[in-house]
Amino acid sequence: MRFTLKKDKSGVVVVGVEGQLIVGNRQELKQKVLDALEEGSRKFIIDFSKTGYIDSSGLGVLVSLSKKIREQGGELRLAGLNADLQTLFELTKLDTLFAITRTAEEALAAF
Amino acid sequence: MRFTLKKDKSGVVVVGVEGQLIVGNRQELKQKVLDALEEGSRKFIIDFSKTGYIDSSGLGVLVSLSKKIREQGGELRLAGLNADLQTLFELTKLDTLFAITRTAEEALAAF
Amino acid sequence: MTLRLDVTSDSMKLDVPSDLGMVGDAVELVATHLPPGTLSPRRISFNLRTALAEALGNAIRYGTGEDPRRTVRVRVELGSEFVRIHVIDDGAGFDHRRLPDPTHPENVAREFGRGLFVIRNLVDDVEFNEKGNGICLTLRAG
Amino acid sequence: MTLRLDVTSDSMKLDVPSDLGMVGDAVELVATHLPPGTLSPRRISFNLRTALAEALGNAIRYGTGEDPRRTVRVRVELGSEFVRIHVIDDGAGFDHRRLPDPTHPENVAREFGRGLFVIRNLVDDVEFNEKGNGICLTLRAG
Ligand SMILES: Nc1ncnc2c1ncn2[C@@H]1O[C@H](COP(=O)(O)OP(=O)(O)O)[C@@H](O)[C@H]1O
Ligand SMILES: Nc1ncnc2c1ncn2[C@@H]1O[C@H](COP(=O)(O)OP(=O)(O)O)[C@@H](O)[C@H]1O
Repeated sequence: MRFTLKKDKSGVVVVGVEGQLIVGNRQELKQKVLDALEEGSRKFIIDFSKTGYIDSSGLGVLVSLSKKIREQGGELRLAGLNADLQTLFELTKLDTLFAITRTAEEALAAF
Repeated sequence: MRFTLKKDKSGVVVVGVEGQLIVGNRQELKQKVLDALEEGSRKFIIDFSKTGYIDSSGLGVLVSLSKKIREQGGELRLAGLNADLQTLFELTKLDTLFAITRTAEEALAAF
Repeated sequence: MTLRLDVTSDSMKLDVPSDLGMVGDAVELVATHLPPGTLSPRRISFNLRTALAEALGNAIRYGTGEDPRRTVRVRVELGSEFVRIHVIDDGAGFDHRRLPDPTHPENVAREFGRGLFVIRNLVDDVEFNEKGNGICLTLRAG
Repeated sequence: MTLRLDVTSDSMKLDVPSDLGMVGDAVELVATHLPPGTLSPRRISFNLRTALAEALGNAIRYGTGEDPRRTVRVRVELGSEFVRIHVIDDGAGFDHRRLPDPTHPENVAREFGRGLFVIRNLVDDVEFNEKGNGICLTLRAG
């Protein structure tokens, strides 16, 4: 399990989630993203293409981050969900809350 | 793990080996075949089409049974070896010792 | 702290200290050592992992208050037609019948309250013991 | 007598009473609970099973004389690139360098003497401890 943050030349922060986003590591993700927000970043993409699974705590942290980023006038986009993760967002209706694109590249292009 | 013995109408005994033929169960196979030999059967086919693996004790029991059956003027044929089991017989050169056919039906037809 | 999974031909058993940092490793240990054949690799790697992480997270947070001296017990029954996972804590339990629907428009934007809903959607059957401190997840073969 | 496999993220451990009737179940327990990904299902179900049955059979017959009060230890190291199985008995050991070739024409029709030859052909590496009462089988990923 590992989180990678990369700032694109246009200033978009792309966060990679390797392994899982769950109750045991969500605080780490939250802190990393909030730090970047603090430092002035406003556009975020979380890329789940290397993510095995996400539990409800992980989903909760995404909801909370999205809110905090929006409060600062920024935006959070999600990308790279596999079929199972996409279904998870749909059944929790979280697909209505987030801008979800197929790949991180598409999310970048759309900003 | 289970051994099944069936006597064909032409008097050939077909022995099925389900699971594995190893140090822990080879005596059971040996006894069953020797009992049939005692009772007058002379033609035997051991069918390995449902066998997962055979260890060297299992191979040894086949060598010993083949010898005992031949001493009584009978014959033992082997059938149903998958690719891995066939390789095992080849590398131990036991393929030179036994009449091996692809299926039990072919072995029956050849008697 | 090393997690140890105790395996027999028809069961697996694991005691997890009440520490949220253990959830990932505990889930991994159970998921990677399930016998092949009953559940598809995809259902092991997604449905089972997610549901077990939820159940363990709840047992650790609510059942045992993240007190690493306390233990959450995971017991797995391995059938040829099913895998059944019991997650049992020694807490006060709760009433699983009185939970708000997290997909209700009022609740969708909430941070919490999706755990049991997610579990119910990922496994074939969910049962609780009477006290409410033990949950049993059944995944049927396939 | 129930066999219990003790599993951590990088190891498996099993004590087997010196009873030839236990070999099949012990092999099954190890083989079905290996993590997926390192060895192909085919190599697990044939090469590993056969080689482990050989090693266990020898440790029980020659190492511990089929005395069920004595125990043969199986220790498995789980690497991402290999699976390494140690089978250790508390017997006198033997000199593995002085074994006749079972494929020599004089030996082909013998009942015994194929075990270590078979092991060597099914796994990638075989090592013995100094005393000769511990064998280590390595299967590399694939
Ligand atoms: N093992 C448990 N012991 C006590 N209470 C629990 C347990 N599991 C769940 N609960 C209660 O059920 C509620 C709903 O849980 P859940 O659906 O997983 O959502 P969340 O954990 O996000 O609140 C929790 O807030 C908690 O009050
Ligand atoms: N764990 C062991 N302890 C003592 N002697 C052993 C052990 N393993 C093998 N041997 C010796 O090595 C010989 C060859 O073993 P093997 O190649 O497996 O063939 P087989 O078991 O058919 O004789 C055995 O006969 C035995 O003398």
